Formats: sequence, C-alpha cells, structure tokens
Amino acid sequence: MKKIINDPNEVVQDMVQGLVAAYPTKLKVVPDTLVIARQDAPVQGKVGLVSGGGSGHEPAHAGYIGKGMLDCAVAGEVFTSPTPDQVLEGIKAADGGEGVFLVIKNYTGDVLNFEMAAELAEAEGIQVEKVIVNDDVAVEDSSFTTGRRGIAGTVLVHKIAGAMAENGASLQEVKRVAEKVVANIRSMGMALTSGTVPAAGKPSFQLEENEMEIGIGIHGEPGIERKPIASADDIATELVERIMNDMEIPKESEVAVMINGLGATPEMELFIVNQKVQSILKDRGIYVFQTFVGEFMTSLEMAGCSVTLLKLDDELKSLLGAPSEAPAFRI
Amino acid sequence: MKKIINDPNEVVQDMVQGLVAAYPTKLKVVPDTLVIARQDAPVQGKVGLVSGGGSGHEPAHAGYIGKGMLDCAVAGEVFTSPTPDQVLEGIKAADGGEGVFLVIKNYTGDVLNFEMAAELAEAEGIQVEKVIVNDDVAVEDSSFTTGRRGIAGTVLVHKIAGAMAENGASLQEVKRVAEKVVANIRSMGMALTSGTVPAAGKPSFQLEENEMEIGIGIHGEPGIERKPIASADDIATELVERIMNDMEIPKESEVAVMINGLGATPEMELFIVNQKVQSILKDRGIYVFQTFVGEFMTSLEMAGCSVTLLKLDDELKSLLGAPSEAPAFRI
Amino acid sequence: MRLDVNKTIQWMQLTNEKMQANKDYLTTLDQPIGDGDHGINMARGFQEVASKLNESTYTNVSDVLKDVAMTLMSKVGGASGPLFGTAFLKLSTKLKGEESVKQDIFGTALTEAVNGLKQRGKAEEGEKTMVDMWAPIAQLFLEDSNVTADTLLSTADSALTKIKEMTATKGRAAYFKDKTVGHQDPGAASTYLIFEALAEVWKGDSER
Amino acid sequence: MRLDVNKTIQWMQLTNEKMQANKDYLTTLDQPIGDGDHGINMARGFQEVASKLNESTYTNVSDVLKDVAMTLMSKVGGASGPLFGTAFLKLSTKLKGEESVKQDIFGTALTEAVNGLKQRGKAEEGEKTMVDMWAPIAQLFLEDSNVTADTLLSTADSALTKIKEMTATKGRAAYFKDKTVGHQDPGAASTYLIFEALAEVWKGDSER
Ligand SMILES: Nc1ncnc2c1ncn2[C@@H]1O[C@H](COP(=O)(O)OP(=O)(O)O)[C@@H](O)[C@H]1O
Ligand SMILES: Nc1ncnc2c1ncn2[C@@H]1O[C@H](COP(=O)(O)OP(=O)(O)O)[C@@H](O)[C@H]1O
Ligand SMILES: [Mg+2]
Ligand SMILES: [Mg+2]
Ligand SMILES: [Mg+2]
Ligand SMILES: [Mg+2]
Repeated sequence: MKKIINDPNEVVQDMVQGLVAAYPTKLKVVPDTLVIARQDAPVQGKVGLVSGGGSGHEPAHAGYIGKGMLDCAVAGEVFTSPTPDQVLEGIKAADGGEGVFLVIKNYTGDVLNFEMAAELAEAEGIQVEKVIVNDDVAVEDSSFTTGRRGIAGTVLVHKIAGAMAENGASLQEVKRVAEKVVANIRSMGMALTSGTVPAAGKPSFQLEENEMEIGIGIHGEPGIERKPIASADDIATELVERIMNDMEIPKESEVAVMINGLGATPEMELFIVNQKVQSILKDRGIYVFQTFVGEFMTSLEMAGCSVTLLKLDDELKSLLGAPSEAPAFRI
Repeated sequence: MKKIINDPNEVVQDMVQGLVAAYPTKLKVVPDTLVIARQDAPVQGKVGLVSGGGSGHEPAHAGYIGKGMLDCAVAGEVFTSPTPDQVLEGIKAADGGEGVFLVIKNYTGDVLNFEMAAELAEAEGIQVEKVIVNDDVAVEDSSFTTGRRGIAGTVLVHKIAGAMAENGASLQEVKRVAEKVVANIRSMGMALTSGTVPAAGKPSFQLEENEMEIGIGIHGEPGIERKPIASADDIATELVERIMNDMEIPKESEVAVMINGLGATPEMELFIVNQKVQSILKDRGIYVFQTFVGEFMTSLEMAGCSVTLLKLDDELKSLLGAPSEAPAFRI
Repeated sequence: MRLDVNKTIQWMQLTNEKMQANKDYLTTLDQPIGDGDHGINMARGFQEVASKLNESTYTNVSDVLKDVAMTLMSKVGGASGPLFGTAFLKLSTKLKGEESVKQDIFGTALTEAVNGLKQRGKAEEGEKTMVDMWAPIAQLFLEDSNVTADTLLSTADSALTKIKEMTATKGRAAYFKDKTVGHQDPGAASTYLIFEALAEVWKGDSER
Repeated sequence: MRLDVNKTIQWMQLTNEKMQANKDYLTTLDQPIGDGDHGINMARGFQEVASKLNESTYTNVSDVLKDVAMTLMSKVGGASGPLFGTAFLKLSTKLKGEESVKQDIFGTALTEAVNGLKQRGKAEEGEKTMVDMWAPIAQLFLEDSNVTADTLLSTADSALTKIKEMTATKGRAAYFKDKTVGHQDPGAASTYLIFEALAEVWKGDSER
C-alpha cells in the first residue's frame, strides 16, 4: 500500500483537520465530532442541508459545504457510513429553525444511520425530511432488493437542493425539488483499477492488466461486466447508452453532463471521454446546458470514471446555475 | 498501460476537443492548432497572458484560461513543449494591442520554443515580455546549468499576473509583478509512483513497493533522494523545511500555501499533508493568507504531491484574492 | 438459565473477546461479498462496549443492555451498527424491570429484537442477513420450554449452514447476487459469536 | 563533395530513413537521462521534412535547407526542435546564392550553425549536447582542406565516444548530473545520423 498518511486508523480525523485548516474562514468542525459545517451554520431562517457518508469519496461531501450548497457534512470511517449520533450532531449544527433536509446515498448503512438520526432529531423537535439518491443504473432497480446505489449524481442533488434552500424555500419545497432531481438523474461508472482502504492495507479487488469493469460502484461493488479495456469512445458510448436505455431523453431535451473521475484517472482522459459523450448527445439532438468535468465523487485512488446525465426543466436550470461558494463546486 | 483513451498519438487533440466541448461559452480553439483561448480573446486594451507547455499536467494550463487569469494556453504533445509556430498562434490570439506576456516554465524546450515564438511575434509588431518560472527547490540553482524547474508555483504566477493584466496594467507592470511572484515562490514535490506517457506505453520510471522519491519533477526528472516511504507528517516536514532553507520566511510573514496532487493521490491524502504544513507554519509564527488544496499541476497519473509557499505583500495579496473565472481556478 | 446483571456483563465481555479474536475472520467473510469492514466494525464496537461496562455499575439487566445498544449504535457504523443497536435496544426495553431473566421472557424479548431488526432493515427471513441467525434463536427460546446451551449452539450451527447457501437480496451483499451462494454472511457469523458467548457463559454456569 | 539541390534532397531523405529506423533506439537513449521522447520527436519531424521536400520543387540548396529548418521547427517541439531548426536555418542563410556548395563555404556555414546553436541553447562545448557533435564536424570542414566521407565519419565517431563520457550540464539531462556519464546523449546520436547520411550520399557520389 503506497499512501501519504500517518496512522491508517486516523486518516479521517487527520483529513478533517487538514480540510478545515485549508478553509478556516469557510468551514468549521463541530467539536469532538467528524461533522464539518459552514462557518456561519446554523443559518437562521434557512432550511439546513446535511449530507455525508463513508469517507474516501473526497471532495464528497465536505467539499460541497458552502453558501448555495450544504450546511453540514458528516464523515464516516473510510467506506463506512457514520453513526446516528454523528449525523444527529450534523442535523443540530444545520438547524436554523426551518427544518433540516438530508441527502442520503442509497446504501443500507447510510439509510439506516441517517434515518435513525432523523428519528432522534425529531424527538428533539427538529423537523427532518430526506431524499435517497439512487442514480446508478448499473444495478437493477427492484423494490425487493437493496436497490440502486447513489453515486456521482448525488453532487447535483446537493447543488440544486442547496440553491433552493438558499433561496429561502420551505422544507417541503426543498424536498420536492430534490426528488425531481433524483427522478431525472442517472449515472454509470467503470474502473480500471481498485483503490485501497488504508486500514485494510490491500486493494479491495483485482483487475487484470488488460481488464476493466463496467458498472462498478464507488466502493468497488460489482458492476455489470468485466472485459478487456475498450477505447475511450467505446466506453463513453456504453455508459451513455445504458443510461439512456434506462431513462428516456427525448430529442430537444436539455441536460447537464457530469464526467467524474474516480481518483487516479488524469483529467486528460476525462476530457477525452467528454468529447465522445458530447458528440453522442449532439447526434441525438439533445442540448447540453452545462458540463462538469473533474473529480466529484471518488473512490480513493481508483482509476476509472462515471458519466451522469440530468434531464433539466427551467426550474432545475436556474437552480443549477445559481451561485455556490462550496470549495469544490464554485459557480 | 491502463488508460481511457483512443489513439495514444491523438490524446492531445482529443483532450482539447473535449475541453472546449465542456466549456463552449468560455473557451475556444484557434482553428487548426492546439491553442485554446478565452472566448472573448483577444481582449482589446488588455495585456494578453499566454502560457503552455507539454500536455499531461492538466488542469495546467488550459484550465487556467478565463477572466482574471490566462488569455491563451498552448498545448504541446505529452511532456513535449509546443513548437514556436503554435506559441505564435497563441500570442496572436491573445494580443489585444497592449502586448502579450508569456509565463514559461523553466525547461530548455519550453524556453527555446517560447523565445523563438516571441521573436517571430516581435517581427510581426507584437510587443512581448516574459517571465521564466523556476520554483522547484529540488534542483540546484546554478547559472551554469539548466537551472531550476518550473512546477506547481506556475499556477500562482498565472493567477497574480492575470489579475494584474485584468486590472488594466501595462506590459511592464505585469512583468514586474510576475517577477515578484517568481522571486518569492518555492515548491518541492515527491512521488510514490510514475505516470505513463500514452505514446510510450510504459511507466517513465520505477519505484519499489516501499519507496518514494523526494524532489521529483513533473516529468519524472530525478529528485533529491529515493528512500522508504515516510509518514505524511515527515514528508510534509521535509518538503517545507527544504523550501524554508532555500527562502527565508521570517516570523509574522504572510504566505499562500498550495498542496498540489500529482494525479493519482486522493484528496484525502492532500488534506492530511496540509494539516501538517499548516501546523509547521503556525509553529514558526507564519500567517497563512490563503490555502489551495487540489490538483493544479499534475504529471499524468503519478501518485505524489508538492508543496508550494509564496511570500506575500499587500500587492500580491490583493491580486491573489481578485476574482478569476478560469474553470480550474475559480475565485 | 437465568440472566442477571453479572451474567449479562459476562456475556458481553466474552462476546468482545470473540469479536477481537475473530476480527480478521469476519473481515475476510465481508471481502468477497461486501466491502471488507465487518470485523473492523464489530471489533471497534465491542471494544467500546467492554470499556463502557467496565467503567459503570449496573443494578439491572435492562440498563446493561441499553448501554450495549447505545455503544454499538454510536461506534459501529455501516449497516450492522444500527441493526445490532436496534436488536439490543429492543432486548433492553422488553427486559425492563426484570431482575433475573427467565427463558420465556428472554424468548419474547428476542422476538421483539427480531421484529425491530426486520422493521429497521426491511429484510425478511431468507434474505441472507443477520436476521436469519436471530430469528431461529428467538423461535427456539419461544417454543422449546427447556433450552440448553447445547440446543442453543446446535440451532445456531444449523442456521449458519442454511444461511451460507442463501442468495443475498438485502445489504451490500445484494449487489453480488448469485455469487453470494456458498459464502457465509458476515453479520450472521458475528451474531453467531454473540450466541456462542451466551451458551458458553451458560455452560460455565451449569458446570459450577 | 559538392552539394547541389539534388544531393541536398537526397541527404535529407536518407536522414529521414535513418531517423525512422533509429526511432526506438533514440528514444531508448533518452529514457535513462531524459524523458524518453527524442526518437518520437525526430521521427515525427523528419517524416514531415521528407513529405515537404517531396511535394515541392527547388532551384537552390538554400531553399531546401530553409524548408527543412522551418519544418523541424514546427514539428519537433521539445528542446531539439528549435535547436535543429536554428542549425538548418543558419546553413540555409549562409548558403544563399550558392548553386553548388563547396567544402570551404560549407565549413563556414556549419560554423554559423554551431554559433546559432550555442546562442540559442546557451550551451558551450563539453556540456554533453548536440553541440559537441556539430562543433568538431564544423571544425573539420574549416580546417581540413580535403575532407572525405571517411574523415567525416571518423570525426563523428570520435566525437560520439567523447560525448558519452561527458557529464550533462544543459538540457533535461542536466538534472541527472553524474548519472549521465557513460550514457550517450540522444541529440548527439541523432546529429550523428544526419552526418552519417551526408557521408553516405557523398560516398555514393564518389563511387559513381
Ligand atoms: N437490511 C438488512 N437487514 C438485516 N441485516 C442486514 C441488512 N443489511 C445488511 N445486514 C447485515 O449487515 C452485515 C454487514 O455489516 P457491515 O459490513 O458492518 O456493514 P456494511 O455492509 O455497511 O459495510 C451483513 O452481513 C448482514 O448480516
Ligand atoms: N541547451 C542545449 N543546447 C544544445 N543542445 C541541447 C540543449 N538542451 C538539450 N539539447 C539537446 O536536445 C536533446 C534532447 O532533445 P529532446 O529529447 O527532443 O527534447 P526534450 O529534452 O525537451 O525532451 C539532448 O539530447 C541534447 O542533445
Ligand atoms: Mg462498510
Ligand atoms: Mg520532451
Ligand atoms: Mg461491510
Ligand atoms: Mg526528451
């Protein structure tokens, strides 16, 4: 394992300290927790926005804290969802009297811990609503199983729900718009290599020198298929087609595109993928309202990428384009 | 070689297409070149700012194009400086009548090609000035040799010279402030793994499973020492100390800090390094005006990081904090 | 068996020893069909449980189990943390007021725990989760009026054998679908350790 | 030897063949003490030179060499592109008006090329660069009134031997310091190919 760390069991603590030290005027840590909040949180009179989950997906989620996006992010151990008491601290830190909205990625652990925190918060008189993001089309969408995973699309839920909250919307309005995003967003990823959880010390899985995995999750969960590495154009085509088979995007629609790097993939390669994604959309008569290329939801040092498409209407467009002061998502 | 690319000989072309497709309202390509420019370039009445170099260092340099930073970036082949005719196209595209300023990293190839381009531009009646960035303290500073390399600190030269030009300063004033930055900026990097040039198909160098290299350059040029991997705290300490041995930073000074990822290093690790860098500076009574953590000057998918310190005065502080609309450097 | 404060504490301390001893084993189970953190999570959680019980004094079983529940809830994380937390919280609630817990009331409390687990995790029996270990044990205590350490162990053993052959449809393992058949469920394996500890405490009791 | 338009074109076409044949070899030289692109750069550049010369017609040596210079300048990149470009541009300038180039004027032109190189790259002799190949050859043409293909080759050979043992202090190789001793300089090796091609064109000439 080659990593620039101190104690592998303390990486999350060290990271949170280093994060807040980088943006001391923007962020603060809730004392004795791994909860990071806007310096001015709780913002009175505004719905509070809280997200979080296991660490190892940086800049998710603490990088998305700031005016126009999240109020708080709760950091769990690497790839392990945070506990309800920590999430409760996040909810309290975000509560400005208008209720708190939770953005949860659809993993059993995240859902359980955040839901329990919501119950605890409600017991303390804080109104809580939530949305569960499940944008990963690599997984069958069945109500009998765990269902689809939440991946990079989650960041656009933060963005749009955050803009709505910043506009002074009510908890119910924030929920409505967040659910609209979830209904219209789809993602799919692929990987060339595995990341290594620091405390585990060895890669989570193995891919052969000439192999890639299509549909992989951000913790290395299995995807759709392992096969020989294809060209960037073929990879982009497969990801986009699987997304569009799942969600119809009619001609003349407007979409947002996110090309997300999983950690070790150079930006050069993300732009090469973007080139093909844009040309496919153009060929299908779909308009691109805005494109995001970079690392938004990583998986430690996994090499690979994901593509996200979000179908937009006028409301979503204006919220997506609204200002954000989050360090990892400046608009 | 595991890469998401099409033809390894066409990666730069594909990347430039994908980049401009991502930001169609902000960037444009000068037809039949690998020169990327602000959509509104040349900006009349403003000194034009041009940088560039070999590709593989993304987001450097095209990500730094935008109001408040560069007007143009010239992309060479991977790790190969662009040719004078390409740089000349960049100079022409940036020339708004007040002259053009070149930010050049100190590598023989870059210096030669940019200087020849400057001569060609002057022959066409365009006034050209330049600064050569050599912030890498890993290399001996000797006028008898090639001298120090330009690495991540270059980005802060773009930022500050860009703000100066945007303020309407003259070519000589832009040069003065750029030289001030170069005089006060120092960097040093380290790596855990090598990147792979797509056309070469195999890693540029080899490090053992337990080995790191201190002082490595952004093309894998040799550094100061290969030795067993140390803790993040020890690495941060060594990088900062080597910088401070080279440039005195008295107590009560104000500095900007950049913690730069070389490509494959997770942001988590960069924040862990930042944590230690900030605490060393604090212990020495040095104030941090602003911190930048992320990937600013990469080396393909090299794992590793660099630390940059820039000593600030009031002028540099106000220019550093001025707005920038560059996609990879929003302020 | 009758569970009093001391026995309950012994039970939890022995469980902690088993979690530490089986940390790597549980993590290994969680690698092929999960994310390889279950042993780390359980060892961290029960370590904290042991410290908590050491530094406090208790007058009834319910309070012990409440502290176990709250500690697991706030230290384990992941899917298993809230689930074990819920199970122990239900035990604690149901056993409130009992100074020395008899078998029948323990069976009712375990049934409450199973209901709590199912509600929390939305898993039914047969989905290859810890539910498939808790449920048959609760049933044993409800239906057999004379449970012994040995019948407890043999019930747990046969549950383990069945679970291994199931296909996961809940939790992280569900993404691995058919590939889960033939692999043991880590949460069921850690639940097994909890009841193995109970049986051993119980045996030590009858041997005395 | 006398260099006319045809000979000059032959010289450059043969150089291109050599660059293609030695592409991997030159890159291999550039790996331990550089960044491993010299063969790729030179092969790309001379390929373009060959195409350019094929598709144009020339009436004098200077024009041929000017196109060579401009093509190398705009297609090679890196350190070597502007350097070879400068060298050939100086040759072109100095040979302007010469229909058939004699040895002495060729010597003067080469000396100009060396001066141009030095000025452009700020390298002196002895710094383990292509200058250490161009300079002794220019000197040979200046000082020996009867240069032959063989003296040209032997001068180039002995330069190569010396360069290998030098320590690089200019260009990318300078970062490798003492480690460059015993490694051949890639730019000197590609310059060798250029003059080897000249010698062979010349030999073919005298054999006819
Ligand atoms: N919905 C569920 N209901 C009951 N038990 C579950 C459920 N989901 C997961 N589990 C249990 O949790 C165990 C995994 O726990 P752990 O590895 O600690 O959490 P995570 O899956 O979040 O990494 C599984 O082996 C299974 O027994
Ligand atoms: N300052 C200099 N003066 C003369 N020749 C130089 C100088 N710097 C480098 N060279 C030559 O250029 C060669 C390297 O060329 P190349 O690999 O194509 O460029 P780069 O070093 O930019 O990758 C060296 O082998 C050396 O002969
Ligand atoms: Mg987990
Ligand atoms: Mg090069
Ligand atoms: Mg797990
Ligand atoms: Mg080279």
